[in-house]
Amino acid sequence: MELTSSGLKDFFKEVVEMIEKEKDYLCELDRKLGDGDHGVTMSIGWQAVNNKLNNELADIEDCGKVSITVGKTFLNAVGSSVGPLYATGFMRGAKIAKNKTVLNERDLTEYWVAFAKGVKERGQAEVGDKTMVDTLEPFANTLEVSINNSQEFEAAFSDAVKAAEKGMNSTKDIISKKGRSSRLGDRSIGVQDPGATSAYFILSKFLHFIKSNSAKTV
Amino acid sequence: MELTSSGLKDFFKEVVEMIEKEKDYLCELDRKLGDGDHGVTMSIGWQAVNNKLNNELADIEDCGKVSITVGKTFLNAVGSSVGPLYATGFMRGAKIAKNKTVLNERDLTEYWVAFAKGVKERGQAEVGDKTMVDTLEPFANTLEVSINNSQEFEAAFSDAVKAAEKGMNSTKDIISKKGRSSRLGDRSIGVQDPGATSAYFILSKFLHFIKSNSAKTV
Amino acid sequence: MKKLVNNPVNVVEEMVEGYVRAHPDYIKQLQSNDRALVNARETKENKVGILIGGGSGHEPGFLGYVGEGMADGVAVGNIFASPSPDPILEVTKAIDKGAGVVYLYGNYAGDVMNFGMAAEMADLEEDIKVGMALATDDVASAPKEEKDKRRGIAGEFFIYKAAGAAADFGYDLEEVVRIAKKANQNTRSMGVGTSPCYLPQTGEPSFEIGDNEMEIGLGHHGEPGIEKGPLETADKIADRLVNDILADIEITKGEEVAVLVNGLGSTPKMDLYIVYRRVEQILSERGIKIYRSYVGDYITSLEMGGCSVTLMKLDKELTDTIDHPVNCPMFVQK
Amino acid sequence: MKKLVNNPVNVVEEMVEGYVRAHPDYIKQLQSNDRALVNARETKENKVGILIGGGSGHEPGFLGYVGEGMADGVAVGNIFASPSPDPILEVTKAIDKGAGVVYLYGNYAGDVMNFGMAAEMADLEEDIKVGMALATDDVASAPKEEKDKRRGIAGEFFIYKAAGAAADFGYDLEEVVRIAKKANQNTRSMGVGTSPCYLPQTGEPSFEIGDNEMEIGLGHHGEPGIEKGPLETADKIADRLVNDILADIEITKGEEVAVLVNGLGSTPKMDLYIVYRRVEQILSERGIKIYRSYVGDYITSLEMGGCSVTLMKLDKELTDTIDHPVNCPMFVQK
Ligand SMILES: Nc1ncnc2c1ncn2[C@@H]1O[C@H](COP(=O)(O)OP(=O)(O)O)[C@@H](O)[C@H]1O
Ligand SMILES: Nc1ncnc2c1ncn2[C@@H]1O[C@H](COP(=O)(O)OP(=O)(O)O)[C@@H](O)[C@H]1O
Ligand SMILES: [Mg+2]
Ligand SMILES: [Mg+2]
Ligand SMILES: [Mg+2]
Ligand SMILES: [Mg+2]
Repeated sequence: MELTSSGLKDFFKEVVEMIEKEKDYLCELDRKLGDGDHGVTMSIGWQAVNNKLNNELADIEDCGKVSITVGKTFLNAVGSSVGPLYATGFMRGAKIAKNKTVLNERDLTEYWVAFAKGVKERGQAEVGDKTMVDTLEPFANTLEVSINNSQEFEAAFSDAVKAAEKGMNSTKDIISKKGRSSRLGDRSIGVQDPGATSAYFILSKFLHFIKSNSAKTV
Repeated sequence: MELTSSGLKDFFKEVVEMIEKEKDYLCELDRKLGDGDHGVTMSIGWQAVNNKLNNELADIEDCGKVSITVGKTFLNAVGSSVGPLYATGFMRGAKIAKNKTVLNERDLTEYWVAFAKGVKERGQAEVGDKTMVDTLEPFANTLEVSINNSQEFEAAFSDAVKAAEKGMNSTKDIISKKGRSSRLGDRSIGVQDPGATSAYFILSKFLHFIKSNSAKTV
Repeated sequence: MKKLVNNPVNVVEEMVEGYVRAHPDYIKQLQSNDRALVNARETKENKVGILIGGGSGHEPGFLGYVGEGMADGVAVGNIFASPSPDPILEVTKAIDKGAGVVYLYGNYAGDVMNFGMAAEMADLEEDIKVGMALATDDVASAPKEEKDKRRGIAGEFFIYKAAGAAADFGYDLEEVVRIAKKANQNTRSMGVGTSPCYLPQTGEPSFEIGDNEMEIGLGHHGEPGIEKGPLETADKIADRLVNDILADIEITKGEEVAVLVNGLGSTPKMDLYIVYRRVEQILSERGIKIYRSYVGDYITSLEMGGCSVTLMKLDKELTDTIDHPVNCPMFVQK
Repeated sequence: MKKLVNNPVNVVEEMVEGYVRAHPDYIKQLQSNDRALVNARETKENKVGILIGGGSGHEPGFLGYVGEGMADGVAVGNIFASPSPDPILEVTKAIDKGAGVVYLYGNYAGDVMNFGMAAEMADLEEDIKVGMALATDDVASAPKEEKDKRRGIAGEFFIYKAAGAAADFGYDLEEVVRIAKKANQNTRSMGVGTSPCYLPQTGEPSFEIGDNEMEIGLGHHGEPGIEKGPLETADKIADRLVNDILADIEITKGEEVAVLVNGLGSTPKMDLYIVYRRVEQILSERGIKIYRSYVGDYITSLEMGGCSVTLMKLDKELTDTIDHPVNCPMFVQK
């Protein structure tokens, strides 16, 4: 499979919609661990992205340009913790997608691995710190391994999303070590990390997208 | 009957107790018409009076001195609207009681009439303005008339308290013209005036006191 | 109701004690009466003394406004209750420097009686000349024809500012009273309440209000206003308040005003500036110039929710008083 | 939750607009980014620029502290969210007068990343030297051994004050950073929360708390604290806060401190002064001298209930910064 720039933009639009739906749930998780705004922040950021997609980006065909604009727009609209984290992810992805109007399976693998590594580097968090890295690192590791084993992108991405889900779930049972919730100590146990959750939602949205939009993915 | 200075002080102590009991009710009335503090104000004032009664006034036998101290103490402790009003009442009463260790029926009549007139003069309110004057003026008028007719103080005072009660009840149905509640217009209808109520309580407490303490009233 | 207090009966005493200890360079308590506070630096000889006062629970009103450029002393009442004549008289004696003392307070039955009694005593017993100016800025509290029945709310701040400056300029008692009264004549306020405050001693709400309601024109002790209405947006509220004010006092294109958007206690500054934004738009549309703006908690009602808007129409004389620097514990203007 | 707002999505934009219009002599918005505000009067040539910032909802923090003697500019974030690098960079460019810019902010993951990215961009793209000092004053947020993990709360005010004065004294970038860091090293805060605030967009409480509970050591975004406990008297709360602070930093008999009793939003000044009263008693008992006290809403969390106590241990250098006059829209000191 391949993903055109318009496919990439459609995916981002589906993220926009998904975030609106999950907004309250993400806020609820953050209320228990942080300052209760993760859903609001994601919504502000993705609404800004939506605006760009419908305007400046409407005719842009360079997947790199699309991805870097998504990252920067998200960052400028939200700041906060997740702004630099997700923005760095999309900007690292953009390096892979630079000057490409179509992303092939290899590009997409590299894109998402770079995305995950970018977030980790920006936040300096490790697996087990109860952050989105708990979702993203196992996801990226599995994606690389599965691709090397099976060569089939959709199946490999599906494995990776399963690993992401496991990672996300694991945040329930650990004590937070990064971000606002790290001050909670034991009181953070039992609640799933909001960032780990939103990261999982984005990845699983991508899986769903490539499965159901084979028409758009060349 | 006659009232000794220690009888007068006992009466004031019963007012102290009564106010503690009625405090919440008086606040509730004031919440509907004013700023909700009438019971609190009365309590602060009468607690200060109580303190004087148990200390400085413990050995004072001059009913005038007792009454003026009650008025001044009440005023200094509360300020507010009812401070000057009730204080003026007790200070005018004190003029009648000056240098007397015992108050006879004539003194008592004059005392309470001066009390009512003092309040009215201080507040410049008329009957029908929805204030304590609605209680006090009919009370004083009836007391004077009944005394002149029957000569029997307790019966006359009983008539007067009935008139006071009627006056108090009348405040329910009128629009307020004085004090905070005067800004309410029509919205003041239906609620009994807190000051009219506390004034009635004091007068009816005095009636009850002279009825049940004939031992102390010489 | 959750308060950070000890015994609710002692809130005023303990607040005053904390206040005096927090700002010993600014304020001192008179030995004669612990509800009588005066500027820690002596009032200048021959300056007219400015005395303010009223109930507690309106902080920074009123004790927060004692200092250079504003009041010389304050008489502190119980919660939402006028001080008694005693502390008023003690402050009067302490701050009179031969030029007399001006009492500034809001038009409430209790304050009128207590300040009136104190003024009589100052005259008769102490031979001190006393002048008075009452704040009657709340347009919601009585019709236009009966301005002298109106209560004073946040506009008192401008009256303190005007009189405080006039006294500092060295004007005599009559002049200070004239300027204070002019400030009052030129000042109009109106407020909305969204949530009540709770009297410390009763724990009861000062008024009842539905989840989606606001009280239009409420008084700052929780006295009900003109009407209850559905909770509106900040813009609609600002429209209502400013329009009611401008229907009451003529301010024409090109004239200047000072603006105060006052929080009642628990309304965030964020909300106040959002209200201010619309106030400024309306005045701009009408060509009314804003000379200076004050946005914040100037005269509050414990933790009440809501705000008021105040406009003071300026002429040269009042503008000078607005510009005059102030140095009080709770309000400083350079 | 009742707010005086229009569309909740626009609260920050509308607040900033109102703020800039209310105080045009003090503050202006940069054309390049409407979340970038700077002092209306140009920063002096060769003065180190002071840049503050953080999420909105903490007013007067942070935009209220731009002015003479404090910050030269502020980057304004969304509610309780760090500003992005863009407005930080724009302010940096506007206030750099050749001597570099110092960033002052609280130790939050988001702020660390965004200010960090902006600093890199200022260095690489604009060739502007940037120094940083983070507030880590909240003793409740991490053990003593890990002070650099602690978050910044109301103590940021003292850090602004110290750095703002140092820059005004003409010190260079390294000196300003040194003094800001020393201020932070000498500053400890701890707070209690009694009622939550409500995010405008969600309408949800920032934390849950029972009718008779308080949250000890909560953060000023509603982050839970050390423990929930029964609501205590003001004296007991002050005891807890001051004792935890004094267990964390040694302040011996005869040493001097600056004190800040900070309200979180809806706590009346009355309550704050009652808390202050006890703070003063404890310090007096220990022979610690209070050099100057600040009591009021300095860094808030919308309409959150509760307060914090901050002590800054003083030496000659820090005392001079405390004395330095300030003239900001929301804070003036003569
Ligand atoms: N250093 C970090 N590295 C990775 N993720 C982080 C880090 N700090 C915070 N996060 C993520 O950010 C999420 C919180 O995001 P959000 O609520 O939007 O921001 P804020 O904490 O500024 O309110 C956390 O749930 C966590 O997953
Ligand atoms: N001018 C007046 N003359 C007589 N009574 C008055 C006057 N003004 C107020 N009152 C009485 O005072 C009562 C209110 O007292 P209180 O609540 O203690 O004082 P405040 O109004 O200062 O809070 C009213 O119910 C009314 O009876
Ligand atoms: Mg958050
Ligand atoms: Mg009352
Ligand atoms: Mg009252
Ligand atoms: Mg946040």
